[in-house]
Amino acid sequence: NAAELTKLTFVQEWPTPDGFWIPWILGSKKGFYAEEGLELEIVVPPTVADTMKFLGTGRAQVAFTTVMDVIFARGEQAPVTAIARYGRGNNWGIISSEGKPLTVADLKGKRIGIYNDAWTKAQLGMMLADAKLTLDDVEMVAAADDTVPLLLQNRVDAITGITNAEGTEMMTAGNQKASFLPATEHGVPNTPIFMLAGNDDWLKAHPDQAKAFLRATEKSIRYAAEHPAEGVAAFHELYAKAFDEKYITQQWTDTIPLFGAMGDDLMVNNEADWTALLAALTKFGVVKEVAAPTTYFTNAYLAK
Amino acid sequence: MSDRHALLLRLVYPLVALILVIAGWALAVDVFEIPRYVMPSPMDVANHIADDWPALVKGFGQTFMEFLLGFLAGAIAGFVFAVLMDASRPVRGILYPILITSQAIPIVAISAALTIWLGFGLAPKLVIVALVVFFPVVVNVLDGLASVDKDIINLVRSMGASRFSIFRHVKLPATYTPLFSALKLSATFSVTGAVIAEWTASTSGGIGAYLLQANSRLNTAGTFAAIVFLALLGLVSFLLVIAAEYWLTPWRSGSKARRWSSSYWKDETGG
Amino acid sequence: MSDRHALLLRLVYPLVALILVIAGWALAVDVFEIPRYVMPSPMDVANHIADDWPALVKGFGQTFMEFLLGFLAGAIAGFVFAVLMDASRPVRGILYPILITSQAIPIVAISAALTIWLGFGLAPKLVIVALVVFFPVVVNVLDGLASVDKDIINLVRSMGASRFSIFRHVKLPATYTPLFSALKLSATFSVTGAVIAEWTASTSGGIGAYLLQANSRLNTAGTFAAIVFLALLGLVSFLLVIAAEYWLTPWRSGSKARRWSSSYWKDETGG
Amino acid sequence: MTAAASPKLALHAVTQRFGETLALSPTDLAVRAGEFVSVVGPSGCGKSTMFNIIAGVLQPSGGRVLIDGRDVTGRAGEVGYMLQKDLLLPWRTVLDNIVLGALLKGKAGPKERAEGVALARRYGLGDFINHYPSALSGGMRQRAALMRTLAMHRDVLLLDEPFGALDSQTRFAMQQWLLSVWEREQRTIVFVTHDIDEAVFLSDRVVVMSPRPGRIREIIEVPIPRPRPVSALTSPLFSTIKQRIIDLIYENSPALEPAHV
Amino acid sequence: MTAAASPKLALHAVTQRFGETLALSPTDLAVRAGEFVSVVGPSGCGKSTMFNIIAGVLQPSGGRVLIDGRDVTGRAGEVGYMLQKDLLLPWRTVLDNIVLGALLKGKAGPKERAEGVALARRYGLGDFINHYPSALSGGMRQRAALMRTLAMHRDVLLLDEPFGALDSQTRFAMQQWLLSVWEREQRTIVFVTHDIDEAVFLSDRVVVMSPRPGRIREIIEVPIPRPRPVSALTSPLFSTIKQRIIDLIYENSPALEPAHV
Ligand SMILES: Nc1ncnc2c1ncn2[C@@H]1O[C@H](COP(=O)(O)OP(=O)(O)OP(=O)(O)O)[C@@H](O)[C@H]1O
Ligand SMILES: Nc1ncnc2c1ncn2[C@@H]1O[C@H](COP(=O)(O)OP(=O)(O)OP(=O)(O)O)[C@@H](O)[C@H]1O
Ligand SMILES: [Mg+2]
Ligand SMILES: [Mg+2]
Repeated sequence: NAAELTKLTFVQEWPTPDGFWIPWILGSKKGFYAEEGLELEIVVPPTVADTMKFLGTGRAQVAFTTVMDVIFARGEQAPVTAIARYGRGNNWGIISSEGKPLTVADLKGKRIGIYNDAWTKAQLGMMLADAKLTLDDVEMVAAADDTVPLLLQNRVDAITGITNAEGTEMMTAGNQKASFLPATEHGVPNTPIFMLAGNDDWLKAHPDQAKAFLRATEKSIRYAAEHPAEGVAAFHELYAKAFDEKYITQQWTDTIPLFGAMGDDLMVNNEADWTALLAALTKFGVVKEVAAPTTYFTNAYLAK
Repeated sequence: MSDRHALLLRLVYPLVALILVIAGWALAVDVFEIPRYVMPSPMDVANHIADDWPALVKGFGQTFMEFLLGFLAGAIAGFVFAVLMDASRPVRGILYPILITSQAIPIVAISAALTIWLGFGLAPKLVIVALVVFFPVVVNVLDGLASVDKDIINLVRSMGASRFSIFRHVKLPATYTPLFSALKLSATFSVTGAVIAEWTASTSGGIGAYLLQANSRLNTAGTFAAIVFLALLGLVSFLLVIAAEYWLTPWRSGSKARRWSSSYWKDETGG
Repeated sequence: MSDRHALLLRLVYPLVALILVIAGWALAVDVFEIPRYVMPSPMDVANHIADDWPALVKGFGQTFMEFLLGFLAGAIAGFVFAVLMDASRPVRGILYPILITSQAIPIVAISAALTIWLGFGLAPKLVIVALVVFFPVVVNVLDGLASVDKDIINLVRSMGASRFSIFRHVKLPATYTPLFSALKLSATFSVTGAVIAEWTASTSGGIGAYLLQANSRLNTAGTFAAIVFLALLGLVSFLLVIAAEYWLTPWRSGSKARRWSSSYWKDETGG
Repeated sequence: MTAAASPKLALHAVTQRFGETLALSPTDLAVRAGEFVSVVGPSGCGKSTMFNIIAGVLQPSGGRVLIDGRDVTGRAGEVGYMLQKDLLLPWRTVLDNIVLGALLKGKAGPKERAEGVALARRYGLGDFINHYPSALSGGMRQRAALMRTLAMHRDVLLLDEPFGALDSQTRFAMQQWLLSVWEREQRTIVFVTHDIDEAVFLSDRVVVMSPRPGRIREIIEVPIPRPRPVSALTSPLFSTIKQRIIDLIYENSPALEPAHV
Repeated sequence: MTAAASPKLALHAVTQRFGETLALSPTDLAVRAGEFVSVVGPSGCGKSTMFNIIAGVLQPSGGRVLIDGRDVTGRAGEVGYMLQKDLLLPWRTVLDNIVLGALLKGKAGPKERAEGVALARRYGLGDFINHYPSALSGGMRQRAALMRTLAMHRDVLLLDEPFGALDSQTRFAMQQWLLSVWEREQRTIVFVTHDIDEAVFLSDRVVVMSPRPGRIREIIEVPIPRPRPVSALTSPLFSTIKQRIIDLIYENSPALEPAHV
């Protein structure tokens, strides 16, 4: 009956597998997608920006991505829309070594390891503004793959990142509980970072598949949150020992709380979040012009 | 005796090289107290390889196939291109600058476009590996074609040879030597091409994907295990090119045609 | 007359190439209705370049400097290495397999470690660019050193030349031709090396960093503007190598010593 | 012109211009079947140009080339042609090089190969048919090149300085061998050389050419009886003929200053 | 041994073994100052080996080499040495190639260069001093190589088949030129060649060697008065000497079969 399954290409947010992916990996294994008549083809993009290219051109029907990528893609007229959120709030911020907490004002003149993605400079700018600083007041070191070793080797004073990736890594590789300076406490709206998005043409043509995809995904998230060990095992089965088992386990453990209470609104996008984010982006000149908040997302494919 | 000795030396040197590299590596990790997340010790890597043997071997097979098909495609395409460019001065004059500047464009910058056009399958990966081999092959084969002695061409023309026959018997074989030197130079390097190709948009896991995954989250033992397999792959590909050269250009390695080749004359009269 | 004509053709072909590439690109975007976020039209890119001219030019300068210093360092290191390897059979036997397999290791895999050791300054970038040039230079210079006619060595020995003098006057100049063919092959390619180096961990913005940033915002016009500048950089580096070859090996491009060179004999007696 | 009424090879007013320069002014020549004719003359007098025209590789500016009375002007493949460089294909065995004429036409079957083998055996390369040319000495290579020319089965052979690159001793042996081949195979040979000894020793007639513009200056008969022993090289008749040719060549040429070599 | 009591160059029982083979059996030779001696003999008879020993590039297995009575065995830089290949450095101008001996010692100053220029002018390369060797014809290159040998200021010149690669006419001009140089510069020349005509035409004495093991078979005087005109080449005395040498070389050698060329 595998032949009857509809294949969906699901493109990920960046080139390397992450613990975040455990829900759809486990869900595929448990047959949650097959129950909905779907089969997921999980594809990784060459760079973070290519996710939206694949989605926009219809090479992929659905994507795991970030809110900023959706906004930039829409700015370039790519036909993509956010169809669900992944996580509840913003756990991005500045990470420094254990025992060396920093305030925003401390950052002046410091060297900070960053990534060259859409999101980092936007939020860093907002945070620095909180202490009347600008991006020119810090020295940014952009790394291609990982900033954590730079911090562990004291090559930088701080790095940007999220608690359940860089934070986790500080723990597993550096054996330390990193000091974390949350962005949300310094002028950055507390809105979700990660999104599930769909290709507009496909959404219009196959609303049922979209709904089925989200139903299966929601079921997967709930199941994976309840059975973390099973999730980690499924991840390992797929990606062998290219990963550090300790890290993935820790990452998924760190990720589960970010979904908050597993209520009915687990994946529902909320207009207020988008309005706040777009307002901040406009204020800091990250994007030139924005459309109405509701044009970026839809909850039409989520179960009511 | 002296031949045996030479062969032995040929095997001894790479072995010594291997031992030196491993010893130097172990020593460096030890003496400079390099942390594990920067560089693992040889033992760490050996353990990781033993642990994850099936996945690594499967990845090796996958990457090897990508390398092989892409390498062949690139070599053939480069060869055909060079022949076409050789046939016409304007074509050569126009394509040459394009080829040269194209080398400065990082493959990663165009890999998304490639995937969008060619899908997530093998095709874009082969194209990327092929691109690595393409340029040196074109340059060297062009050189080879241009260096054919005009007198030989005149001679075979005087024997009534057609244009095609001249190409087949004189020009074509003259390209083999430069062709193989291009292939040798790019053999190991196109393994890197295969790795980059796997980063392009991979659904399936070769060694390149393995490396990226391990590297992304500081699994340095995994990263170095992948590097070891890539080095092995590089060596294998280099040896494959050497072997192909040995078989396809017998006149360069021996003084006599090989017994089973079509051009070997077997004496039926038993002279 | 014919010389002028040839020079004109030399300039005409690249121009035609440029026009063809731009026309083909514009046509492709138009006919296949490629969306802007996958590939911009030439006009979009031209507009972007005009808009962001100062940043691009600054980036170009930065990347060009990295390329130039790294390229020189790699060429010199490769040259010295080859000379050392040529001097001793065991050294050659041991280093050769290491060099070959090292080519299969993707630079990205070691770039992070390089940054940790060498910091964020110019050093790791130069090392990465240098690594790209190193291998072809070693291989070709070794070839050149090995191909020196034994009779010439005997002759200069019979003239009472010292070992150093033989190296300086006979062996060294014999490496120039293969050296430059290696440099030509790797000139444009090492621009890619500079880009990868900038991606690894950079504080200052070269064109590679520019490309990455533009790419991350789905700003394809910016990405392609960076690619245009990289292609330009590739062309410039290739032409630089050609020019260096012209100046350093005058015997290959002309039949007479240049008037201002030290080996030119100026006739004071006015014969 | 001492040729018979129906010459094997005839040139009628063959002319060649390269732009402004007249490389070969209208030239007539007739060669009898089975004759051995040498062509000598200073560098640039048009010897190779004449050969290229006869071989059909070069279309003359004017005039006609006849073989057995047929007009073959500008037609390749009618004569056997061999140059100073042996031009063996390094990627082919000696046997394949010998049967190259057939190979080029795609019809080098067992019959042609067997014939090539027989040729190689007869003329002392029997042990080398499966070797590549790189394994051969200069003399052996030159012989293989001549066999390639013989295996084309053309009545007329044009040999352009075939032994120019050989040292004197090898050259001497090759001359002996060429004479034996010529006698056995009954071919017509036209032979270019810079070596006057060689020209006189080998030929029935020696064509002396002079340059600017290239033309035939005189044709000299060599009435030394065959077979010619080594001692013929030092006979008075030989010396007389040689002196005559040297005079013809150096007579009008400017005094040989080293600077113009 | 017709040499004077105090020879310029003397070999005493010089011997060379390569492993099992005796390349040169104990050899004695004495050459007078200002003499022109040629060495002929089949390939492999040890001519180049002998030269390498005299030039000090090869240490003999036994025996001594004396120049003006001084023992110079195994010492390089005592004689001028020139081979068949011109071996000019392509990356040096003709002038630099001529003064190479000084260049190699790091003392090619204006004086040495001016002298090189004078040499080039005197012998017909004055217009080419700033050219690279690739711009020169074969004959000109050979002359430049000889000037390089002359500029070393050695009394004894060893020339190993210097004209072997030239065509007959160029060769003839080069021989004339070499004789004029020799007469003017008063050097002692030992000259290897395969061409018997050349050996006889140039030399005061001809050393005939034979192989397996390499040794001197006979030394023949050439009493033809100098200067020798071209016509000397066809004189009866010339023919007699030539015939004698040919006999010596071919006498004991097996009949020249083509297969063994
Ligand atoms: N393709 C060509 N284009 C222009 N000039 C040519 C060409 N081929 C030959 N020539 C000229 O024609 C003249 C005769 O040349 P050719 O090669 O026939 O002389 P040759 O007698 O064979 O000389 P050599 O003894 O040096 O081989 C020369 O002046 C040469 O420069
Ligand atoms: N380096 C060497 N090792 C071993 N054998 C050698 C070496 N050099 C020369 N021979 C041998 O010594 C003998 C004499 O060689 P040599 O080169 O002196 O001969 P030649 O008279 O100069 O010959 P040709 O006329 O071919 O130049 C030959 O049999 C040769 O094979
Ligand atoms: Mg000619
Ligand atoms: Mg010799």
